[in-house]
Amino acid sequence: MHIAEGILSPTECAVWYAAAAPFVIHGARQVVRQVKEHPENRLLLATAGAFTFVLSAIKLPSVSGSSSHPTGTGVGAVLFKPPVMAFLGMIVLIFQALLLAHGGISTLGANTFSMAIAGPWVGYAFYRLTKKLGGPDALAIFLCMVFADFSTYCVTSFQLAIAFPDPHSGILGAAGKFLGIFAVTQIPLALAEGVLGILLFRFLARVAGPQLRSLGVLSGGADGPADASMKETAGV
Amino acid sequence: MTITSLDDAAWDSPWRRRPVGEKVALSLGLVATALCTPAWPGTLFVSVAAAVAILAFARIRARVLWQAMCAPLVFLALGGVSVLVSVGTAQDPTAVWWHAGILSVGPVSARQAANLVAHGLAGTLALMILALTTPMVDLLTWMRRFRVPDSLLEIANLTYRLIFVLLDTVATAHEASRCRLGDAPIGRLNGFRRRWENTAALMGSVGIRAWSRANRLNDGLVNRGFEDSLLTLPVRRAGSWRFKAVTLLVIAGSWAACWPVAGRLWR
Amino acid sequence: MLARRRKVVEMSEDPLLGTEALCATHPGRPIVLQDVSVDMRRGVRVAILGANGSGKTTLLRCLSGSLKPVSGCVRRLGAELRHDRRALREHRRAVQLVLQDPDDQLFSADVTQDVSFGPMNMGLPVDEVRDRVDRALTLLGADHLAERATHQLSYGERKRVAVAGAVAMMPDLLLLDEPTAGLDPAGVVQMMAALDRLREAGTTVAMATHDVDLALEWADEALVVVDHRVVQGPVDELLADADLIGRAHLELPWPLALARRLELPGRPRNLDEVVGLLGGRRPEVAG
Amino acid sequence: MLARRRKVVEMSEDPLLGTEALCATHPGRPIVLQDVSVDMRRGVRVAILGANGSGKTTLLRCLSGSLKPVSGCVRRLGAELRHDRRALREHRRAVQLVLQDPDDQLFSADVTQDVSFGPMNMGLPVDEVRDRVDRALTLLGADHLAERATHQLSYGERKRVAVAGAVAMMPDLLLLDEPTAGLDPAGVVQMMAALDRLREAGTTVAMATHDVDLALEWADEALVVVDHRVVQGPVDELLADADLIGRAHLELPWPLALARRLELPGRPRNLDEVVGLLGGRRPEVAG
Ligand SMILES: Nc1ncnc2c1ncn2[C@@H]1O[C@H](COP(=O)(O)OP(=O)(O)OP(=O)(O)O)[C@@H](O)[C@H]1O
Ligand SMILES: Nc1ncnc2c1ncn2[C@@H]1O[C@H](COP(=O)(O)OP(=O)(O)OP(=O)(O)O)[C@@H](O)[C@H]1O
Ligand SMILES: [Mg+2]
Ligand SMILES: [Mg+2]
Repeated sequence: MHIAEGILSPTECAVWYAAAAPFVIHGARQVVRQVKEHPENRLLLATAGAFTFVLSAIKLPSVSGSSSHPTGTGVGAVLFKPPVMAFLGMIVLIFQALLLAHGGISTLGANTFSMAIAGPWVGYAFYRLTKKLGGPDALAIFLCMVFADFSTYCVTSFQLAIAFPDPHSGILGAAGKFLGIFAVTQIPLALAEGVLGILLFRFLARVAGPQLRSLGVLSGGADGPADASMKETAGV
Repeated sequence: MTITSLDDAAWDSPWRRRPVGEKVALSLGLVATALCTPAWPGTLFVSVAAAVAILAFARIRARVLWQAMCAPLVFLALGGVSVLVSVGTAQDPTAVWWHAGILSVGPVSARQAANLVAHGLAGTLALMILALTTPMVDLLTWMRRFRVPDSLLEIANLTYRLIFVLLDTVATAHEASRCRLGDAPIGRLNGFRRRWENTAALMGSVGIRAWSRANRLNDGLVNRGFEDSLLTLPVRRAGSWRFKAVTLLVIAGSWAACWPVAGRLWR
Repeated sequence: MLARRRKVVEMSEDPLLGTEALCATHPGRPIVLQDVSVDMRRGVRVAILGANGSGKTTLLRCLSGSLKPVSGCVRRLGAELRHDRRALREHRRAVQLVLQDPDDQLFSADVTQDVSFGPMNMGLPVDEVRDRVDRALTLLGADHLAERATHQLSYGERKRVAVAGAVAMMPDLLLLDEPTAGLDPAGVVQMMAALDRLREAGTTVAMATHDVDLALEWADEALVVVDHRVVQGPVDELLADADLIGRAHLELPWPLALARRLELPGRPRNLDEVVGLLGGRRPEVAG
Repeated sequence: MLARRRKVVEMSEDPLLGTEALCATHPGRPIVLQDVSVDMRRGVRVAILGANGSGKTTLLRCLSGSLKPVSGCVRRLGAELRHDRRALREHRRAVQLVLQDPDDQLFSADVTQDVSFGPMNMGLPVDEVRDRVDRALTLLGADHLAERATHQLSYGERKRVAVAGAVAMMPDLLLLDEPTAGLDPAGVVQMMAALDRLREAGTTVAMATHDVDLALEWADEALVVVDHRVVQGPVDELLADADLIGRAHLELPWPLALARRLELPGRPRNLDEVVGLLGGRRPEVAG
């Protein structure tokens, strides 16, 4: 769910850019550092970005026949940690704006904030929390995906509500409207992505178990920083 | 629209060889005009200017533009409807045109909805000037001059190239899966459960292939002398004063023309 | 009109799969195949030849039902293929396509699981699936691989497993996109032997290839894709047609080239036939 | 001992590149190449042959410096290659490797930019780079592609651009991994013509290939990778060795197979030589 070009007022655009900037700059710093230490990480990060983009070419199965696409911010958060995702997410959003006409440049700040910052951070928080409480991997991943999508959807609805408050019931009423309208597609999508996440990680655990363990995604392995483990997997 | 049709149009467009800065100025200048001027008549001027630039000067086929606009139009329609219908009890029931229960449509919400659609349409059209004439990579190369760290631009550049490689992989893997009934397994609810598993397997295997592809591309680049930056030849482009002048004229004109009609310059 | 009629009559004999005035392309591209009418009959080995980018893969994708033609149609056993889910499911049980790169179609961690992917989707009982997997692997001469992890296989082994995955669905017609590309010469011989076994087991095989020598030796008929159209005919006849192979970016296979240079009568297809033609004069040579 | 000595003396004549007792493998795998000593001399066309997974690509990667041997070494112009950044940079100016899959080395969105990558890394002035890019594309017969988007190219075109990227670095030695795989027959002829032009321009070329007919026709020498070792020798001699080609999963190229069957004297390498050998008897045949 991307806010289209042009519909936020200049002030709001500026505010959301300002809100997103620290996260993106932080992420970009980390990326620059990682790449300086390991030039080959460039390729892996680019692949992650491309993969996130390309996910929108994969249709999710549905009973009804309507089509929806996974957003994949949850997967990214687990595999690459939220700061890196803030940067990668913004790149992907620029690509989506210019290659698919989804979203826009003036609304890039707002979209980055909801999709590349709020989503990954909230999803990742749920993931860590579940793991800390001793929950199973599958649950952690399910909650991560669901809440990454869910928070994105809520933040977007509020961003729109602030821009277009209801004449009678104000911002809260408008938020209710947007939440209601988008719920039709976004809640099933969030749940679907949660399920898909479990299946995906189960598949990966069978096919690429050791790599995932070294990334610290599956239990029973070292919980190293993303860059170190990326190097390890690069050698496999 | 396929996932690459905007990009294909951009590569084939006659404006491809124009300096990126000129196209960015025109496109983002119009976006800013659409954002800041009063919806009436600012967005109309912007929409017309953008459409003329795209269809008449950059010679993009109308079909491509229409396909590109489909997704944003759906969003604008949804957004427009949700803004148009307001909820809650109005203080003054005569001030609304229509109401049913807590839902109502009145002049305020109608103006808001019209604003949303007009701004959105004009903004998206203006952005499409850039999207339909400038391949992403040109833009990224151009951004070097703003002292964006090279490694970030290089990641973006590689992302662009890998998107196409991965799209191919996704398409073929998807097809291979369909050939073996991966999308239509037999079982309850059209094999609902297996379909989900098959989708996960597809995503997973594409992910793993993407990973190994990244490693192989890295090897390939190291072979060619890659150490720490991905330097390539700068592209030569000839600027045009006429283009710059027209850009300035169009933007300033749209802005100025708002004064007599709307009585103000800001939205 | 008359020619068309004759075609229909001929097809009704045993047209396992065919196309009728098929036009096909990819989204946003100019036309790739135009007005293509070909047919594949039971038991007839077909080689699909043509330049890079001429549309061999596109034709195979239309035939397998995964690409919907712009106009015209694909016919299986005389009946037009519709592109709805039910019809496609039926079609795919009968016609299987194996793509060029085995990595595109190996989805599972181990070989048995992967070969079982199709039969499981067909909703067969587990015992039947197990049986089919075994038979498919045996036919391809790959039973020793059953327990191995997919990512540990060599390229040639992955290729055989990919074919086994299609064979396990027991199709009437197996379409292969460059099944020998990237294989070492011994691997090519093995793959061709496997295809022969398959044929004996009742599966008709068609393949796209760039190897004209192989096509001449193996195939009965050729489909040559050239200038958006497809020419169908006996493989030795088409491959001896200098004009056609020039336009299709092919080369003369060596037995035909040799026969032409030596002005031998007939169209030898392989080493044995060349030797046969030259045979009378062997003692002289040895002398 | 004596044989070894002779080898060293021979190498000192003009050993462009060679290995000495090289052992190589990939992390976590058993040994791939063991005790390999080969050399490539200026102007000598070398074909590298062997089964799938035998280690052809591994050998090429060692030679290009991108894989560090476990023991033994690579020697360029007699000097041992060290694997530090400076030495490798030097090495890569002289020796360029082109991988099999062009998508593994094309990273840039447009062709000119991509071909310019190597020369730019060498720190050449922009005009010189532009010049080299033009010349490389011309040599490969790909100048019409200069302005195109990489991802819009066909497979054959991408392959040529990948080779151009290496040629633009003007190496002394160009190593190619299966440069003709996946190309249509006319594309193969073009690629070989481009390699001939390169050779005339002074670049020595070596390539790994599965096509024994092509190797016999094109190469002067062959390196056959078999059982972790590499046998070096004249291509017609090695490819006529039934024991060796059996162990290496190769097949007899057709001119040699025909010569053997007809018990012709000598080892013809291509159609012309076969015709030449059979030539005396042509009138008879025509009669
Ligand atoms: N997914 C696709 N999207 C757009 N165009 C495509 C796609 N696949 C193929 N094409 C185009 O369709 C044409 C035919 O391609 P196709 O793959 O059928 O050729 P081919 O004969 O199989 O070539 P090759 O011998 O290289 O495998 C080419 O011009 C190609 O660029
Ligand atoms: N990156 C890698 N990691 C681990 N093992 C590898 C890697 N690359 C190759 N191998 C293994 O090394 C061996 C030699 O592989 P190599 O690619 O050199 O063979 P090849 O002769 O080029 O085969 P082909 O003809 O199929 O290209 C194989 O057993 C292969 O499985
Ligand atoms: Mg093909
Ligand atoms: Mg190899």
